[in-house]
Amino acid sequence: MAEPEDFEEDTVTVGDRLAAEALIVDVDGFEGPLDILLMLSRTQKVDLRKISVLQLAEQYLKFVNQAKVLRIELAADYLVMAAWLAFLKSRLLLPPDPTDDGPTGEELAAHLAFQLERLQAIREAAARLMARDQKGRDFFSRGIPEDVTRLRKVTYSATLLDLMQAYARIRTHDEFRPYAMDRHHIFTMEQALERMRGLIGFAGDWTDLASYLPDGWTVDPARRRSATAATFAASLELAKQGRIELRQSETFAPIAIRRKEP
Amino acid sequence: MTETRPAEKSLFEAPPIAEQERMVEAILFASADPVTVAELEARMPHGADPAEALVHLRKRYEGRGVRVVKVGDAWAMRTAPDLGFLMQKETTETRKLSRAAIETLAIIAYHQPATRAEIEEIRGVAVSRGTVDQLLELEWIRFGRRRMTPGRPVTYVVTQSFLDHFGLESARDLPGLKELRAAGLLDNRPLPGGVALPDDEAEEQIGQSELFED
Amino acid sequence: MTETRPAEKSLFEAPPIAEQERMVEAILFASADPVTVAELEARMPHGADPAEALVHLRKRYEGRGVRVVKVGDAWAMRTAPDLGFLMQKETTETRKLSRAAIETLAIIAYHQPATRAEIEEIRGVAVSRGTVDQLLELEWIRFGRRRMTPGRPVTYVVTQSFLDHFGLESARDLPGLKELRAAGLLDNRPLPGGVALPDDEAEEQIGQSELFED
Repeated sequence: MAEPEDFEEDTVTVGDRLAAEALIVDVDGFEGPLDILLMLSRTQKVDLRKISVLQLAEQYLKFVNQAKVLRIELAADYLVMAAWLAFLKSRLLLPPDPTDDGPTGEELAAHLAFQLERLQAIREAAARLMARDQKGRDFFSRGIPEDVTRLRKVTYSATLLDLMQAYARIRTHDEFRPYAMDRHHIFTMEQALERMRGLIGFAGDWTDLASYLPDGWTVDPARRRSATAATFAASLELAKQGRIELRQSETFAPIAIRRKEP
Repeated sequence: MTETRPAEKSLFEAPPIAEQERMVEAILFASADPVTVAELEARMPHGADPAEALVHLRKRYEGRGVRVVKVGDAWAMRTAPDLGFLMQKETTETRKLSRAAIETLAIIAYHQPATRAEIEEIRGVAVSRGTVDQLLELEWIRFGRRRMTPGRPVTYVVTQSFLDHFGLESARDLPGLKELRAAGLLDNRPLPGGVALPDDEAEEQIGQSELFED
Repeated sequence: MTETRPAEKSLFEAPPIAEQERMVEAILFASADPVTVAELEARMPHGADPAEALVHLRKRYEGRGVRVVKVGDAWAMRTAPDLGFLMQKETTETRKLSRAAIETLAIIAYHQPATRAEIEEIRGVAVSRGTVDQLLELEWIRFGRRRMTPGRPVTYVVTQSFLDHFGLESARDLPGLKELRAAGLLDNRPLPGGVALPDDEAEEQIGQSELFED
């Protein structure tokens, strides 16, 4: 953002300040930074094509600074615009760097002026459009359509919105399915516990824990990982309960379990 | 005071009869119900004589495709009875498509070519025969190529009539989920961790899945 | 056999143009929505020339309380706008459009086909939820062809209902369109030094010239 000396009060007339304060109070009523810039540009009272972008940048930076003083939270895009305008200002004020092949300050300024002019023009066009005679207000269609009722043919209608909403309804419903579908590849500790409780009765001797993985869970890597983790957790639980003993000869060696005689 | 009189008077002076005739014409055309002379008088400028305007208007429409007719003690405009045969289109009754039908249609439009099994998988319920028949009869869907998978199932695609009805140039112009959401046509419900749908991946090769991921 | 020939022939002989004019009058009169020439042709007897009948009919209704107006490639009868003051009873309360919706509509109309990104670029703010929704629901805009640029974004164009509502014969008749074009304000001018999108520019030109073709 620009340096504080840009905002010295003595360069500001009372009228400017009042205008800026009114702007800030109204900030919710504006539709983004471009809207504010267009509004500020009107205070220059010149044709938009002759607007001083440098002056406009200063007006905007002043506005943002005053919002800060008044502790008004500005949305991020207002601050992004402020940063960009500060950059533009430096480009306009400093002599061009011959090694920089980026756009010149003048080019950037011309583009901003174009954007403002374009927004202003579309607003005027919108106003002219809405000022036209409108159906149902200035002119009217037939009050009794479908006048003659002789043949009756049923047609079915549906609008594009119906179609899209129907699709969205099904698909969003679908998006929640993976929650349930994912269980498909997850072997829970409860399942593992239940399975091992039934099997440890036969584990009189040391047996590799891996042999306790359920059928169908040993090939697919994701499933094997889940089943191994669950079975291991279940074996810890059973060891804690004093029902089995665990043994591992060295780090990363297979884990073996054995029924603990009561 | 006296000076303003003439101006006031002219303000309330009835418009020329030709103008009154235009007014009656416009009112009768736009009204949903027949209009009485008293009602016309109430709506027209002060001093107007709708009864006389009606006489002129009625004469003007003699022998035309439209007539000015008396209905009880009110007036209305109606198409000439001898042209009733042209009015078939005005007598069609439109009904809303059932939810099952619109969902089936939406799935076909977004996933075409789609088999019945695919429709059922996406909707999560069986598709009744009547639903597909209705869409075929409406000429919104037609049979596509058979799928080269076991059983060689029939596929469905949407038709030109479908595109015409829904004002689309191609089914590919239908917005995807992301775009529906961006356009606010869809509740912004959070995706569960952005889990990729396996269906979507499979479609990548055949259908219009670029509509969903971009 | 030979005796029936003349009867058969007369069956397929088009009715006199005055009669065709009556038919067109009756059909347009009965319908609240605009009717295309193709539709008129389909409904009228074989060999009829609705386009010519329309020329006569339009002339006949000049200056009347009801007018024959062109809406895109269709025709409709509408009351004369200067008589709107008589119609308070018929006036339909139109939903007040937000400023955002009005501007979005104008951008789509003047720039069509327009993408969401273009609307946002011109307005300088995101298109809020519900704005496009509302315009779609009013059937004033519809989806156009997807733009052939990265991401293949959906485009929006205005509809026949839009033209009908604002009494426009075509999108070319939008107020001030020529001036805007001449001033270069409909050009898609990228930010200097920003990423140039040559495809986008080419597309833009096609889109705008389309407005001036048909």
